[in-house]
Amino acid sequence: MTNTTKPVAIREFPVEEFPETHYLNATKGLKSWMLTLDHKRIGLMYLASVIFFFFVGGLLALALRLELWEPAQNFMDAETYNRVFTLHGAVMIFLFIIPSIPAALGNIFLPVMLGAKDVAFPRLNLASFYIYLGGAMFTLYSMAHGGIDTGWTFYTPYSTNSGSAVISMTFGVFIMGFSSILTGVNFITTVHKMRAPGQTWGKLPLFVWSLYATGVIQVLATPVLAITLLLLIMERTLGIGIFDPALGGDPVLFQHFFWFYSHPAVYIMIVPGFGIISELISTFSRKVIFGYWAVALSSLAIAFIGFLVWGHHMFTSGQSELSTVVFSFLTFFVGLPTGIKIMNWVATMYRGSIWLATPMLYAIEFLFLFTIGGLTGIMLGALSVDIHLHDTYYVVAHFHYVMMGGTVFAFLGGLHYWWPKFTGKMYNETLAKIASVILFIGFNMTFLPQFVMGSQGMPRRYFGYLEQFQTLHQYSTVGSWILGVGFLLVAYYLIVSLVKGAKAPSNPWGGRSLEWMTSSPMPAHNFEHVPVVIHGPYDHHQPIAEFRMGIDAPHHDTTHA
Amino acid sequence: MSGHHIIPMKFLLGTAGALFVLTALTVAVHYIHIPAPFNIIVAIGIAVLKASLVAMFFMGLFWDKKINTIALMLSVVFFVLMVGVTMLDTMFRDKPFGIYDKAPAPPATTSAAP
Amino acid sequence: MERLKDYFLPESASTFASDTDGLFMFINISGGLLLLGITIALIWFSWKYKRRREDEVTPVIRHSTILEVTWTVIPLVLILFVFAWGFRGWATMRNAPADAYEVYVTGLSFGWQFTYPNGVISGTELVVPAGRPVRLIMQSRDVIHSFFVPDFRIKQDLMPNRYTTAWFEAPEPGEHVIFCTEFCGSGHSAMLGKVKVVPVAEFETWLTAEKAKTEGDLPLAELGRNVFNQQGCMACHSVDGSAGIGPTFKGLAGSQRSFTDGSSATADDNYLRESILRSNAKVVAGFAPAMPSYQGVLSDRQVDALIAFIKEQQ
Amino acid sequence: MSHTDSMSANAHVQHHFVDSEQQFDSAKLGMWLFLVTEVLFFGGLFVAYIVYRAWNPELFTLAATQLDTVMGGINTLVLIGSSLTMALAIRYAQLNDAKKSFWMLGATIAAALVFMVIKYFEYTHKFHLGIFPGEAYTFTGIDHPKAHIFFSIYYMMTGLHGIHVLIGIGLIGWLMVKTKRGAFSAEYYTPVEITGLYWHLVDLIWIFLFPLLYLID
Ligand code: HEA
Ligand code: HEA
Ligand code: HEC
Ligand code: CUA
Ligand SMILES: [Cu+2]
Repeated sequence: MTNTTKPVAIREFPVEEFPETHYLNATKGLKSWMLTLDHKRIGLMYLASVIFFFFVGGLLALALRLELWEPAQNFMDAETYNRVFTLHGAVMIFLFIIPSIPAALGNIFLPVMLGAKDVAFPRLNLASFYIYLGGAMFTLYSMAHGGIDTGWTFYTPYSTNSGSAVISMTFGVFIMGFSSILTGVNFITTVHKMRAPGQTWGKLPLFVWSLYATGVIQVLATPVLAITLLLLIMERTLGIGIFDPALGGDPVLFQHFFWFYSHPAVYIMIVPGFGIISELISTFSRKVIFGYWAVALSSLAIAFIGFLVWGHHMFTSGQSELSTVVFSFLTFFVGLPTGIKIMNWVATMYRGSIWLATPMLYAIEFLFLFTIGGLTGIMLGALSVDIHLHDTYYVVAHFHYVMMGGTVFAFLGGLHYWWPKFTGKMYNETLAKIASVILFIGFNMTFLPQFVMGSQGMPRRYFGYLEQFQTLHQYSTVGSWILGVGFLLVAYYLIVSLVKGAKAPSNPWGGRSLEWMTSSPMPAHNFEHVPVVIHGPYDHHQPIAEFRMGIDAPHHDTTHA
Repeated sequence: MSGHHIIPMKFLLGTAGALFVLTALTVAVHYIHIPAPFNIIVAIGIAVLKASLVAMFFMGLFWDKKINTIALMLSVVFFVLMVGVTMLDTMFRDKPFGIYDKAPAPPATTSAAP
Repeated sequence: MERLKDYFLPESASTFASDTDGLFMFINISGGLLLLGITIALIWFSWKYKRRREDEVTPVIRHSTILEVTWTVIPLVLILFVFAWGFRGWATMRNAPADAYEVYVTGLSFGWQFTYPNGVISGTELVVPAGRPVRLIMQSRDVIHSFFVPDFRIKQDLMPNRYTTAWFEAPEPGEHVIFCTEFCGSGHSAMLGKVKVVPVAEFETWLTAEKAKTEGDLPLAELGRNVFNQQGCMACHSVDGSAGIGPTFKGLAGSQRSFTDGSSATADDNYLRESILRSNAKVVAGFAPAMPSYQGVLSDRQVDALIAFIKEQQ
Repeated sequence: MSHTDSMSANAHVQHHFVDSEQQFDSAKLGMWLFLVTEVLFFGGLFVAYIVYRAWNPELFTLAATQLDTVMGGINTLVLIGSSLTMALAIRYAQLNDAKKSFWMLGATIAAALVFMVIKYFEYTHKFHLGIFPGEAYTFTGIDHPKAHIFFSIYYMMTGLHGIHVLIGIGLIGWLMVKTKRGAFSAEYYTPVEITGLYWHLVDLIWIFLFPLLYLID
């Protein structure tokens, strides 16, 4: 059932006129999927994988929370607990959140938004998917073979001594790094070289801008992770002594290597989310985005500054005092471009025509949650305070607010926004709204208490804890159940929509970027004819027909190509 | 078309010749034993020169689209940042800030283990 | 406001705690105001500009330099202020007064050891004089640990290859928990300790008394009891039959032990010796291999003393 | 050398590109981006190198005496020569001279093999002395507690570089096969061009490795 197909004042493709074949049924059979070069199918396979791993990571999180119901041992022992939180962190970071928006939603929509038929290197794109799967296999293998208990940060010398499956895990992550790099290379090239006629830099949708900035980070930072993990593997197998103090090495150097990647990586996680939010806010306010260039370029600014602040994870590590000060100082500057984005989004809503459909609900929840997450990041950047808060649940709460409240909520927003486009089906709007609210409540219930616990001194990665924290832990655990219910509901109505959802129109939300100008689901080559772009992607004041130049008027095409 | 520039023979041979000469030079300089910081500076200076020759003429950046040069420069810039910022730590570990003028005790020498 | 602060933060028991707390509250409040502003705007706009008709048109407002500058400069001022404040507080933490009393701290998986200038060693319990700055010179014996006393707002990692330092001054007597906050293995969350702040006079007496305990020709079992307390064995082993992180010592000697690898052995002297020196050679069933190795830490006499002490616990 | 009519449907143009120009430019940019990742990948090792050298300058001077400057120097010249032949291979491909292009590729591989053989002798000589990476290090000729770290870094850097050379040999071999089959022409020589870029980068890295490892005094 659907009630979103309201009568809209703008002209669009009638559903009945959609071509019979589209990218989902253009070719059939398992092989046509396994060997596909179509960016949409690859994106879809990525989407299925990341959602699968999100559920794996989520189940591990539920197990964690259950164990923390009581201060002492509950149903798993310390060693299991340590393996569970490590896997939770590693699965969520490397298997879920890093590929989530770029490789899944980005893959499906980036070429469409540019008016291209595909990404620049479709084969690399497919390769990147299989490399990702290969890396995931190693991760699962290490799960089965003893697990790994180092935390997702793999700090030496613990990781060089610990008897767990460190090598297979880090090797898996090493491999996945290449998949991330290939995605980045592909996207940057695509944005540079594959834009449709008229699609100038100033008319790129902000989602594309954000994927571009993300690509830059992926290309510049991920190789360093690769070499770090390679050195770690060598440290374990050969004892090369660069990081292991027992052999004359320096463990703090490892931390530099690791965070040189992993701090910029947090912007690989969030910047694509920013891109989605820009799309949502403009479309559902039916209003041109406020400060287009500010929003577009601040992504690049974040990408750049983000490379200079990694040492804020190491304030207590024994790094030199000089670098501690420099890192703290620079850390705050990431807040400026981020703040600019937030303010521009809010300003976009001013005097808009706001439709609180599910994606917009997620966008608003995102703004609230991410601002909390970001401001607590500022708290952690402040030297004297971070000395107290470092490695406590305050940090845990901070990063769940930015990653779960930020990226995951943006991801959900994007998923709902584009769902009609790539599946061709509508979902149940009422259930979707209910689920969104449940998730919002559950999320805050899970992680707000963690701020308090952390400030009170509850350290992270603790299997057992002092009795005084029990109440707050229990709130948090109950919250995680609410989250679980919320996600089950989401899974339910999305599956229902696939099975018997109403046919989606081409442009259910009144968007202006190119993906809304083609049929739902898109044709195998995205557009029947090469589009010609004359207006910006947020020019809601221009007649919709002018956004369809070249697309539904076949006589237009080749002359412009 | 810039991407399809055919590099003239004289550039290729000239570049190779220059590279051979510079290699010989850097080895020669090694045997002269220039004092401490300058030997590294000279060695790296020559290496950078050689690298630029390769990038410009063998790899054709001299004639190519600017974006490719920008990409290469970007990698160099970020590499330098990585080195520079890491060394803010590794080179200054034992130099605490004495801002409150309470001289910190010298690093302990005896082991804590009994 | 005070109530809020008391709820959020643990007792402030060191001289610099209140400065950290001040900054913490400042960021909370200014951040809270920002968040409030944004939230109000979000809700207000969503309500006020809710779409009422399908063909609504919106004004074209593309940018405003004044606004962009405003919301860059205000945060800029804020962050500079916050940086400066955080820096000041941290600089105090980094610079111990010259007359500070020095204690060596050793972290080991999974326990703490505090060595005093006169050679006294105290396991898990750091006893310090009130009202006097104490400087900790810290080192780890194996992996990285981190010394965290929430009540003091201090935290510092312990490295295996070099010394790191921290200092604090606790004005009032009292007891404060020590956490290990760098993940170090299965016993990480059990790696607890205690700071006991006592009046100066009491501290002096304690120090001399401890010194006496390790000297002279104490009977073996009695020396064993002292070592048991000082080395922190009691953090994991009880003598009353209750299981802790490790098995109890009560009735241990002479009993039949079974191990995680399925084998078993009688707890004779050799077994006890091995368990102490190379504790993870045989791991008792039902327990994690969480015990640190005391090889090179305890003298032969101390090990003998411990064995004698364990044998007494029947 | 402007390209032919942009709408001519050349066989090698993949369906999603408008013309071969776009395809060529994309391939090249893609390759450059990949080279960026290579620079940072090796960059990590260079960081380790620089940090340890700054900590233990005396060690690096001592240890470098164990490296054979002559062999290293010859290898440098060999690689530069191979870069030249690679560039020539591209040039001949652009000039539609498949035969010469083929031989130039062959020469490049030959040089790469010479490089690897020399490396092999360098390595075996060191193994013979007991200079192994990491804990296996047993050499006693260098009186420094961290000598093994220098050689770990040495082996990591030259080893990874060597792997890149091997990969390059594979790629160029594949190009030779394709050239023989007449796959490349002035119209389409993208694979030769981008493999060339890769090969030059391998050379570039060696240009830095050589003075940093062999020429320390
Ligand atoms: C998506 C991921 C993500 C994002 C976006 C961020 C964003 C930020 N993070 Fe976070 N962070 C993590 C993921 C992320 N982080 C993770 C995973 C860890 C822990 C890793 C581990 O140890 O396991 C961590 C840990 C972490 C630490 C280390 C804590 C510790 O271990 O002691 C610090 C310290 O400075 C920090 C700071 C910041 C800052 C300043 C930002 C900034 O980018 C935030 C910017 C946003 C805002 C500031 C809000 C919006 C702005 C305004 C409304 C304008 C007004 C602003 C001002 C007045 C400043 N983070
Ligand atoms: C993208 C990143 C991401 C996400 C989304 C999450 C999501 C969650 N995390 Fe995660 N977390 C991390 C990244 C993330 N985490 C990282 C990096 C660490 C640090 C690890 C380390 O220290 O090394 C960490 C650590 C961490 C800890 C600290 C552990 C410790 O220090 O001891 C805790 C504790 O509460 C926690 C809880 C949760 C919870 C409750 C969720 C919830 O939001 C999860 C919600 C999801 C679900 C509830 C799944 C729904 C699925 C179902 C209901 C399945 C039903 C299916 C069937 C029945 C078939 N996480
Ligand atoms: C951090 C916790 C911890 C500390 C500190 C510790 N132990 Fe243990 N100990 C354990 C654990 C856990 C076991 C069981 C696993 C094993 O056998 O290794 C154990 C086992 C033993 C055993 C074998 C017991 C049996 O049931 O067979 C002996 C004997 C022992 N410890 C002695 C000591 C002595 C003596 C000290 C102090 C000098 C000490 N332990 C300190 C955790 C600890
Ligand atoms: Cu010691 Cu954690
Ligand atoms: Cu960070």
